[in-house]
Amino acid sequence: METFTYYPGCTLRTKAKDLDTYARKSAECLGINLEEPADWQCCGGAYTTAKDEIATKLSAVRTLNSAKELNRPLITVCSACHNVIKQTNYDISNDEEMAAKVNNYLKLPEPYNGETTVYHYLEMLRDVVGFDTLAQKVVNPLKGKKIAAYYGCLLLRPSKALAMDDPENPTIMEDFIKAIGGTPVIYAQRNECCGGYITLEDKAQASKRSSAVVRSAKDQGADMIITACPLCLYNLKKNSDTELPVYYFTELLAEALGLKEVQNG
Amino acid sequence: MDKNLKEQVLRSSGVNVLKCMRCGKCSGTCPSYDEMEYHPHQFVYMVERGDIETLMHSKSIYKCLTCFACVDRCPRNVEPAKVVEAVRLAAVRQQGNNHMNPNQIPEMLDDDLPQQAIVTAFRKYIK
Amino acid sequence: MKRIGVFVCHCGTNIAATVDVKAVAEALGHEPGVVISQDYQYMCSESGQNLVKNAIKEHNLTGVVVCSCSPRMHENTFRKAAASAGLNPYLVEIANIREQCSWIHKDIASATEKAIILGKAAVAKVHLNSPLTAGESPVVKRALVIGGGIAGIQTALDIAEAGFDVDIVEKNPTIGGKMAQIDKTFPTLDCAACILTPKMVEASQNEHITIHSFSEVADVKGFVGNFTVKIKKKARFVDETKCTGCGLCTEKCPMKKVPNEFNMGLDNRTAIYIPFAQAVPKVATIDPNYCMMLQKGKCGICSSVCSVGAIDYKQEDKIIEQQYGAIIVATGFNPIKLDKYDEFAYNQCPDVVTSLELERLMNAAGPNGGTLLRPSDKTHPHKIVFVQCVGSRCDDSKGKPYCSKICCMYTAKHAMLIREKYPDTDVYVFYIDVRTPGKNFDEFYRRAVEQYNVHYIKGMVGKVTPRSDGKIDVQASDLLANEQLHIDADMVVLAAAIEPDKTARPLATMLTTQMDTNDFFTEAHPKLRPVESATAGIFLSGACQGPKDIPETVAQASAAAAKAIGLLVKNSITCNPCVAHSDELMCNGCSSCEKVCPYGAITYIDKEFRMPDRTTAIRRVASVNPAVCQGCGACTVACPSGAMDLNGFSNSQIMSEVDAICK
Amino acid sequence: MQVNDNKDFQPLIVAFCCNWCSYAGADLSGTNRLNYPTNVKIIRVPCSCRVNPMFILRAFQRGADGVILCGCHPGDCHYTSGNYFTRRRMTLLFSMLDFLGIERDRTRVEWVSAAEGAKFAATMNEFTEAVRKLGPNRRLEDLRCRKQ
Repeated sequence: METFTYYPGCTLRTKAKDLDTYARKSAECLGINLEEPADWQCCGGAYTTAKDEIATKLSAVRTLNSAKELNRPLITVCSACHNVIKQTNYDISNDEEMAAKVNNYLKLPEPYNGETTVYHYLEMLRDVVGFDTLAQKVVNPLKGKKIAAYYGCLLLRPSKALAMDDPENPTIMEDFIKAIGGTPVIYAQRNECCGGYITLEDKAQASKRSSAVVRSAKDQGADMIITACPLCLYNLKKNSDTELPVYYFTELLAEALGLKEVQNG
Repeated sequence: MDKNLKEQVLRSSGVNVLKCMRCGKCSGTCPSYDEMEYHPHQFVYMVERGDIETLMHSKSIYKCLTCFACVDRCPRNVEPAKVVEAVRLAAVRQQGNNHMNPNQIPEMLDDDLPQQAIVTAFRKYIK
Repeated sequence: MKRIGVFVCHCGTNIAATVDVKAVAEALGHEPGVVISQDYQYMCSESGQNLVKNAIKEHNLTGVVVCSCSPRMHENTFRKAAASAGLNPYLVEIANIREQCSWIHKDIASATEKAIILGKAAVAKVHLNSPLTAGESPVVKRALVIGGGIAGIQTALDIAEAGFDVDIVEKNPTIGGKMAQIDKTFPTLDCAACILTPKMVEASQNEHITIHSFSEVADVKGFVGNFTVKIKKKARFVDETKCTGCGLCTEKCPMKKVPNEFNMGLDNRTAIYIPFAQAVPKVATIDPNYCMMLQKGKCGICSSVCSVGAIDYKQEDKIIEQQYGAIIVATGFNPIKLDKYDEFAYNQCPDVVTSLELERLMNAAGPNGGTLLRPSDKTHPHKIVFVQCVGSRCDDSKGKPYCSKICCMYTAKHAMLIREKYPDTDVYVFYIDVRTPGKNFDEFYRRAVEQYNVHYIKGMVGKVTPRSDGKIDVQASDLLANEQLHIDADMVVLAAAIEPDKTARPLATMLTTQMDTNDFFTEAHPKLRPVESATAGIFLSGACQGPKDIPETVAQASAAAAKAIGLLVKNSITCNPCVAHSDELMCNGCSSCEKVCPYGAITYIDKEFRMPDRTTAIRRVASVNPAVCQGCGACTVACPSGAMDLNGFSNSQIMSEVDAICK
Repeated sequence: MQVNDNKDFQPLIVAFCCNWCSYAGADLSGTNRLNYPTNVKIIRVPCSCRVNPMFILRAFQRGADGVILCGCHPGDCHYTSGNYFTRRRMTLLFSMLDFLGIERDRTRVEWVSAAEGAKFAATMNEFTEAVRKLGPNRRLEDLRCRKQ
């Protein structure tokens, strides 16, 4: 059984327990051991691209370093955490000045220079487990379900740093949907922003974006949307003028693996 | 025009604004275009001209969703979102210029809102 | 005792602005053997050359050093000048104090110091130069044209016109290239096929031209005047000599679902096919990936309907070998793949097409018989959006850094044709710049705007969202109105960047010609030798050298032909005398040099030597064929005894340069 | 940490450039007015494979602080295969220089095409800087050649 360092992030402990719980259950079923680091800190929710911002990058580096110390890849599941950690890792590997400043702050026993490999849970399914193997373990295939994968902005961009999939033509979630027996629905807005954190102060703008996404998915015949992001899920459910069920991808994964009761949707 | 301010924004963003060829694709792809007074391509151009203060005082800096659509789709690799971020930081770093007050937060919440939204807004708007 | 003259060029201010030329002349004047050291405004001018010539005569010079621009520019000029003054041309050395000194440095003191050192190195080298005489090698009077598009056809026709035999190698089953796929041409709007197909026929009927269609160049050996080329004739499973092109087989073939490349995959063809009606040669070709007989051994219908018995399922690839004096590259271009630009939804929506696909959609021989219909539902589009610069002028990893040059004009053409034929269709063109340098080009673009009311919008499309109601939401910026637009379009046309054909890179390796970082062939000089490659005997025709429209391509094709003819009319050419030679007394016949020679120029002979004790002995020693040796020098380093050396770049010459620089 | 950057040291750098690619690339960087230090002095050779390891040793012996050898990209050699010989020969030479105690960073092989003027200038800037940091080369220097 392969062991990975697993970083849940703040929201998965509270509002997005489903995302977390089913990620863990499914991993176990797939023979992957997820081990949470002893004391992790919140990643900050957003990566600050500014080169003169150092303090805001430290918590992500601590997380990365804790995985490095165990010589294990780091797995994230929340899109926002993944984005922050991946961008931090990219910049620290490519910007010597930033790496030097960060290490001066942290005074780690050994400087951290981007050694850890970061996987999103989906990448783990694709690259470690393999979608073919996953398909073989499915007991409740989601036959006939037309599922729209929602990538949003955080999973794919900036593509230089995230390097998960083609940012304009991604296939990882669609391949995941096929593996669990569903039919993927391709729609143009799948890699556009849902309005994200702006929902806090500008519901109208968030609603405009979320509605555009849900409309586009529904228009292409989707029965439901899946996402990896708690904030996307919230926006698409709460702020859209069009209704469509929205689930975490881990929920459907657990359902297909027979670890969760079948949804009505 | 404040030359130091321009230099600070350029350094902080790490963006070479001279690479822009004025195609406007950033503004063509921006999901927040209609909410912004100054649009992504204007950010790049105004920073090039050194007109930073106008941008700092505009609401536009709080409308960018940091979705990186402009960053990924820019044919010249200019990365407009990083310019917006640098201008916003220049604004909120000034004393008493936090865009959000923690006291306002409770009334913005509902039961389902993930705290991720609050964390992110704090990181972006408050120094 | 050597008598060396040094001539320092100002090159106007090009050199003199950053290098103190007087100080350079002064310093080099004190070098051993230097009897005269002068500076002059323009050494390459006639009076500058006369200065050199007179000095050679007056001072009886045995060596000349010119401190000037790169030897790649004017080495020949000064060699000729020396020769006309009676000095062996290979006693001239150039010190490059422009490209490699004055142009790259700003500080006068250090640039001058460097120029003096470079001059000293040249003086040190010229001390060891020896007079060389160039040999001659014969020229095979036959040319090879690689690529059968309009560039290759024009080049071949022009060479044939001059009375030389030409072979065209075309990888596709027919010649014609991209121009055959184009509907109309700008800025005259005449029909591309109407002007191209007569040329294709002319090429096929010309007694001097041989067309090897469905063939590829497999190997190139040799050098200018004497290339040996292997051509792979791919199995087309049809005997070209028997097939009459009647087309009965293509009608009867049961495998009808093969994407038709000629129509950009917008419709289907059969497994046995003739690409289009005017194909040359008009013979059928079987696509082995789809033919049921070749795949499963069942069918054979084409064979049974063919009245002349041309079908041959057992045909195999064939290699033919031929000698050529000159090779002309005309491998052309392709539009780039748009997978990485799916914000324009090219992979999501059949009604988002490339410009070349639009050509086929509008062509009478295209999938819709010339009526412009949407590929998705075959309805007439009422609103069409054109997007310019898709993948051109990009500084990202996805696109091309250059301007593709032709898109502005063909888009104006498309817009105009659509407005002419379907006045009820609105046409929007999103542009960054409209680039129309060319005869009657800007007038043409203005007509599209003023007469045909095409909406040109300064800005770029940022996101395309296809909808299930058949409309396509085009989100774009209008920079002049400072607005973000949403257009409900019926079709979107993407002006994809063009790139060199994929076969060009391996071909360049075979030909030992240079390419730039974009895989366009590099010309010998960007201004003065635009149709020659830096490799002697290899010429460049058409878009393989850079993006070009049809008139430019034809002009360059004829220019390349003229250059090739200039080579082919010669009975022999002067060889490069800077070739390897072996000191037979030192050679021990070990064969090390023979193994590294890429040209097979080294052979071994048994030679009789007089030994010190007055006996004779027969020893095996290396002998270089100067007509075959190209002077790379690989053998000189491989030689363990130091017997092998290279004229013009001898061990002692290079060592003396090293010494002069490190002094 | 004390780092001696040898800021004032002006290293002597000999560059061997093949006539077809790298020398043309050097010319192009001149045509494009791309700066690199005057420390670099270029010697033109027909092909990188013409460069006898002896030339490099000679340069070090006579006081060069760095030697760089530039040729066409692998596969693009004007003489088909010359740069492959170069690559192998230089690998051997470099291990010998290691043995002699010449720092690895004083020698380099770079592939620069005729179109890569910018790369040529960047390479020379970088290489000069690297050699500058190493300071003067004393290991192979023939003291009899040293200026008084």
